[in-house]
Amino acid sequence: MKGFNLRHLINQDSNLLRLFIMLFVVFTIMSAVKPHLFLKSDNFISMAYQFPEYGVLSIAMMLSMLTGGVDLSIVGVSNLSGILTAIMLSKMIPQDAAPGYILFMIILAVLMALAVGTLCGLFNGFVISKIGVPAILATLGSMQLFTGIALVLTNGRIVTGIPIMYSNLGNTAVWGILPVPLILYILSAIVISSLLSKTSFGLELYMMGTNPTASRFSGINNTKVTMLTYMTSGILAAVAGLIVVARTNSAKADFGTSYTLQTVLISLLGGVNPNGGFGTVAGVTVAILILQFLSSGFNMFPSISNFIKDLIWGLVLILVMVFNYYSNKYAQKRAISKRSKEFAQKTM
Amino acid sequence: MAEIILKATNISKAFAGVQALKNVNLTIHKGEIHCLAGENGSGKSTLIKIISGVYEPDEGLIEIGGKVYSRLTPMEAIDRGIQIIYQDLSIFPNLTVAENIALNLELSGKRKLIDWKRVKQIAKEAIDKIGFKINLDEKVENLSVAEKQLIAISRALLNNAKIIIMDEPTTALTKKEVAALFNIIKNLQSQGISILFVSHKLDEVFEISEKITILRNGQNVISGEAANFDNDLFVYYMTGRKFKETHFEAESRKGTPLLKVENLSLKNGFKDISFELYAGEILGITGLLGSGRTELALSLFGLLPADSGKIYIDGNIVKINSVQDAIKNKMGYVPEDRLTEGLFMPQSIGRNIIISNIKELLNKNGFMNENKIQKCIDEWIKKLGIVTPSQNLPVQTLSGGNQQRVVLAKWLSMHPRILILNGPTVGVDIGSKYDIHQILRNLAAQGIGIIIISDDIPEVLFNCNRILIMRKGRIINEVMGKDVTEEELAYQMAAEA
Amino acid sequence: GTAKKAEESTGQSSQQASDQQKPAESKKWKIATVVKDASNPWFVRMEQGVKKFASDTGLEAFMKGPSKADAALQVQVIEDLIAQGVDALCVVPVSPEALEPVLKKAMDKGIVVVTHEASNQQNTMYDIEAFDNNAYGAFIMDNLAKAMNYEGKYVTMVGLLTMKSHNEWADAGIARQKEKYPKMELVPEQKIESEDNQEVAYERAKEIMKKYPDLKGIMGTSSKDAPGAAKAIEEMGKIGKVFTAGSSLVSVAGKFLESGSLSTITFWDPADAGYAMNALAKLILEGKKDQIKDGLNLGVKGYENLKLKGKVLVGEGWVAVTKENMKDYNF
Amino acid sequence: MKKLLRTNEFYIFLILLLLCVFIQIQSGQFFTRNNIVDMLRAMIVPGIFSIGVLMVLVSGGIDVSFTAIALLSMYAATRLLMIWHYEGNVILAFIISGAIGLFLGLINAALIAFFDLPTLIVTLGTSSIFTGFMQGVLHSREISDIPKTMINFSKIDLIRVYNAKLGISSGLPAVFLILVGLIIIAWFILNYTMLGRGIYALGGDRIAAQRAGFNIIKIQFFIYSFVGFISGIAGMTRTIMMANLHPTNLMGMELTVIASVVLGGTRITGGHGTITGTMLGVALVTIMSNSLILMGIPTFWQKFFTGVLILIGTGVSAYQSMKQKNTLHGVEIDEKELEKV
Ligand SMILES: Nc1ncnc2c1ncn2[C@@H]1O[C@H](COP(=O)(O)OP(=O)(O)OP(=O)(O)O)[C@@H](O)[C@H]1O
Ligand SMILES: Nc1ncnc2c1ncn2[C@@H]1O[C@H](COP(=O)(O)OP(=O)(O)OP(=O)(O)O)[C@@H](O)[C@H]1O
Ligand SMILES: [Mg+2]
Ligand SMILES: [Mg+2]
Repeated sequence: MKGFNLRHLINQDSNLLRLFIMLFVVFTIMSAVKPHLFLKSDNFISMAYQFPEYGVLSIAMMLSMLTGGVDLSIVGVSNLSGILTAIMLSKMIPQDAAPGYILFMIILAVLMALAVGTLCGLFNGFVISKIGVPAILATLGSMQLFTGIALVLTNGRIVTGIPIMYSNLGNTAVWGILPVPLILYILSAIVISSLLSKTSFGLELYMMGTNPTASRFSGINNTKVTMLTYMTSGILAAVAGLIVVARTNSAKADFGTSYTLQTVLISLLGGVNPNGGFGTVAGVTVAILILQFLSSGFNMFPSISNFIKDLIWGLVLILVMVFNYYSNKYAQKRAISKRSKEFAQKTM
Repeated sequence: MAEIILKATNISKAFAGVQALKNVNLTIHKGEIHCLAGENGSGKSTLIKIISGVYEPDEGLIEIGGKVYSRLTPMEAIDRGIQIIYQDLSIFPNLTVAENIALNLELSGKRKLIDWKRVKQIAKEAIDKIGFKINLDEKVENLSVAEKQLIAISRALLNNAKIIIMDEPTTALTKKEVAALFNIIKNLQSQGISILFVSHKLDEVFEISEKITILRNGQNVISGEAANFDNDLFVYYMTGRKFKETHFEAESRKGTPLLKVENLSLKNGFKDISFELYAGEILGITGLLGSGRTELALSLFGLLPADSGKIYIDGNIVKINSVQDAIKNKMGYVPEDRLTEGLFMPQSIGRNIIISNIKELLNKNGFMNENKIQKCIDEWIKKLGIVTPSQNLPVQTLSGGNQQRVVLAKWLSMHPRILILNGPTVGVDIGSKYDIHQILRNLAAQGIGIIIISDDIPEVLFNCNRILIMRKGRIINEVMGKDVTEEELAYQMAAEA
Repeated sequence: GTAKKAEESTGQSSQQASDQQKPAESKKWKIATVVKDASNPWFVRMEQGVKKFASDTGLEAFMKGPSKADAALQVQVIEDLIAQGVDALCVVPVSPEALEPVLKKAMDKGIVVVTHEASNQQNTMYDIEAFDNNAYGAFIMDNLAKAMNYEGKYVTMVGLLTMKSHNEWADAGIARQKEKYPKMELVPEQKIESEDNQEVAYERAKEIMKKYPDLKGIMGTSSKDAPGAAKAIEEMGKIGKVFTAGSSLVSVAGKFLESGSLSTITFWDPADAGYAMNALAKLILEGKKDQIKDGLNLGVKGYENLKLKGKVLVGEGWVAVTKENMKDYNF
Repeated sequence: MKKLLRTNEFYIFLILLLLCVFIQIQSGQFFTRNNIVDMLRAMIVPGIFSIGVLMVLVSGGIDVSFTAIALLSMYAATRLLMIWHYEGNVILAFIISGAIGLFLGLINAALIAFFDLPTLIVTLGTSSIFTGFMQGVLHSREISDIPKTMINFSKIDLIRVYNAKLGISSGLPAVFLILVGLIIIAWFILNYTMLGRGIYALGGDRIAAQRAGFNIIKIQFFIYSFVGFISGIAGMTRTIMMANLHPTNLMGMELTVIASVVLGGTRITGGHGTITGTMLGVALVTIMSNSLILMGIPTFWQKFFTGVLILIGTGVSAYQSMKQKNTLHGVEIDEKELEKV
């Protein structure tokens, strides 16, 4: 497990270290100001229920941003696959079905949701890499398309009547402390981070995101990498959709629309380079935690409106970036003075 | 002695972790043609950037026309008559030829508005000066490297320049164009303009320069009249080493050719190309810009699949419609422009080396094998002598020569049987160039078939046992490297049919 | 009033097992009102009711809501409030179904849950409705029909196709027309989406009036629909030829009532609803559940004689405002 | 002619024309004076925004904060006028809103130019800050009784056309002139000033621009403060057009505007883009989204069709330019059989 050695990770990426510091600062402030509320285990379990759905979406967003693109359709994909799951679970299970049958149908519905996510992602990848539409436009269009299909399927109504067995998944915690959505987040994070750091696909993705021309000249199949990336993003969006269905016991065409820009924000804070090529699941995860601590922390102040949260969140993003700027400068200066000393000794 | 027009004294400059210049001096007189030489990373470009105000020196003074500066802004430098032609040309791909030529002049003239007529007028006069014809409304991104270079040169000639600095101005020019450029340089000299130029091509240095300043490791080595140098001395000062160029001789060709090409044609690229490449050979393909040589290379490597014709490897017909096909057939390609096509500049040296070979470095379960990867990277950094403190540094921290070695390492790490190199030593210093040539010869000796595409005539002459000459999209002749002279080769490349 | 409050609290706190060790007089229930979207003037108005309740009773009553009407965000706000251990939640769900799991969690933890605008909510103790949705939709239609002189083509407008109450009102309105106004005719578009945005409502109204030059009525449901349509009617010179009626507030729609481009608006006062929810929550916290039956009086206008149907308490209807009586309302 | 076929604008124009003809066939209502005026009216606000977006994209950046700037400056300006009980000329409303927008744009500019931060990060961050400030600190709310002077101005029409057949009249509000004015100014700046060419140069090659002597910091300051200013104006324009202030309705529009500009041929990677193309892109998106009912697309299918149209619109031009890029025209082949030398 040397890949998950924290020290190793932090050394690799000074941005991650700064994010950890930021997380620690937020944590300390919140704990100091509201110790009896923030430090309660209930609070942490509650947060563990909350962030997985947009956490998984953030990882999806990060993937598309690694290619140098963006995927604005993730929420659309998530709702579309959620709706299809919900329709299947509510319409195709008779009232008196045996638990075994229900379980079978749930597994089937989950597989179908993942298949829908895969198809949507492949569609995005195709439009971007084969037709050459810029990602921001392609996914803006497909977002409307997917949401449109969801609307047509439901006539805008909410889909309910999902078996308790399924919605329990979204609202129970294993051993009382590990909510199922959290487990799904951790699984997605581990899978994607191994995909990125341990497979040739990951390496090819990072390289293509850095310089698509050089990657073509190096024998990377840009089309394939792009398709696979958006496909993975689509699958993750479907996973998020499955979590939302379980969490809300329903599905609707417009759940979570505010997550789109939020996930971009998280990715950027997490150190993903908007031009592609750089970014890690670890960074994004810490960014998610910072957001969740801030968000839950602020809900502890009745007098602070949720809008202040937006303000603080923007400030955090910009402060971290400005801090990065200065610490890079400082690191550079330090390196120079060290080198010139060595140089002076050498030439003496 | 003519008046001193530029004097840089005790210039020092450090970058993150690198002392690029240490107490460097440079003096240029009026109307002098001065060559700045040194290996890759010796500090030439940095010195130029300081003189032109792009970088601020850590220490030292710059004196221009009697005025002393501890730092210059680019605008001041331009105002004082310093014009620079950068190696990367610094032109705007999205603007037209006319704008690219005229904008700087208009900027330094502090103009706020644009008079398009005037812009075109200026541009037209400028290109007429070097006798170069081009559509002034064409976007520069649609032009070839040589055309871009000519644009950069015409632009520099425009401003009321006292000194024109050229960082490797001839890398992408043909012999003929170089000769034309030298004429222009001499013409400028006669008008009292000084020229400072960087070049790695020995013959050019001696043909044109009057004075030579050599840097090594960011420090002055020597500065003096060109007449006091000869080739060997010059190379020795630069590198501290001595080289001897010999002709490359391949083992006798036998058996089936490694690669055989029959009647390959591509619209607007090349026509009826046929040749054979045997294992252990270094085959040169030379021709002027626009002769189709690069298109042919791209086509062989699957980037521009040919319209018709056949390709055989080991006597078996193969289809190469993509780079993946080429790699499957164990071909490697070192591209013309390493910055955009060859390298992932902000990524680590290690990643750059393994990227084309990654499929070979996986475990059985499909994950990357860290040990194998580490070994592979270490092996090639060592074999090719890439100078770096760590493989984790971005490639952009390397000098040109070392960057080119990384490109080579990328392809060699996949153990190619056929290696195609397009301009393998463009912008690489003499020492590195020699080293790269030795590497190629060793590879050939190990049975790899190598194709060098280059218009650097000595390069193909000495390093290729056989040379194909291309003109207007066709192969017009085949010669043996040891049987021709540089002049003959140059004549055949250029002669009008 | 402090003494009385203290007395009340002492009386009830014994029922809250977890609070027994606390000194009785410091017991101040924490009641959170969670709305759809805190920036909407509708809920800004509701907050006044909540504040009034807080100052009337001295309890810690406050309002929270996501910055956008998004069910997923609302769930998160409620999660946080549960974690903080509020005593009661008064919720106006973006989507009742989507909140079922989280409200169930709240009730499992012993938190009192009261809802509003969610007559089908399962996991709530009581739901308060200002009125019956079907009756309200029918009433809007009655107003529109009267303005149209009971004849001509009309269309309905909803905020979003995904907004439940809007769609219910529109459907009820259509049903009413079919039943009572045979000379009126619904155009094939049936429902138009205004995205709960006055400018979109305006653009859509213009478009539909171009498509059906003989269109005579636009029934609005979202508070942006009727004013948007009224502006289109005004600008296109169709006052007196095309009519609109729908939900809105005087502060938004007043000038259109005045100009005659808007016939009637209907609404209920969100402040009263907010107050009523909190009062009901307090009643439950006090353990006075036995008082909750037909005829319950929460001491707020319109909620003085509630009808109980299952878990749903239905109030006394709505307010209809026309040019004549608009002066009486300042919000 | 050949050159025309190579321009992006040509294809967008073609698609636009096809769309209009399709709407005309479907409804018989497209090419009426009424409808044209309505479409022009609907283009005003996105049109103004798109000018700023064009400049940012050409310079190689991206700005997603312009709607937040528009809302905050419009809200603050209107509130100020209300506090002052201002009754004078409406120009002041625009000036204040524009000035606040300019100030907010300067914040973006400073962060971008001095700290060299990626533009997407900066503007996403400030966008969040600006809306948070407006809603959390200023407690923004919908205002219907905006100052009289603004209401009065909203009633001034430039043109009013009457369609006797439909009995409908449509007006083009005076604020249309703001759009026209800004188009002319931006067109002039981009094409006839050094500053404008600097914006293109910056987007084409940043380092080359620096070396050529362009003051990158100044140019960036200009771009982002100009966008701020324009956004302030757009916000006020919108409020005046609706004669009603809504503090959040513009949110989410940023993506649509960016999409229209990119649809108009502006490259998201910088360096390329024209005012003509941009306006065509805005027209395409505006007409499409305001004609779904006329086209007879059922309400439930409208989102779906919007998606399809965006994908077709972008797909056609993207495919064209990809094909163009992939054709060779470098080598002049000697077609005769050559005798060997
Ligand atoms: N911007 C920079 N940041 C960090 N290091 C730099 C930078 N520019 C130059 N260097 C370092 O300074 C040293 C001198 O570089 P310089 O570009 O001047 O070499 P050069 O003589 O031009 O070499 P070449 O022959 O390759 O052109 C090199 O070691 C290089 O790595
Ligand atoms: N912005 C930069 N950051 C880091 N290193 C840089 C930067 N710019 C240049 N260098 C380094 O400076 C050195 C010289 O770069 P330059 O572009 O001048 O090429 P060069 O030295 O002229 O190369 P050659 O002589 O081989 O053509 C290289 O090591 C390069 O990596
Ligand atoms: Mg150099
Ligand atoms: Mg160089």
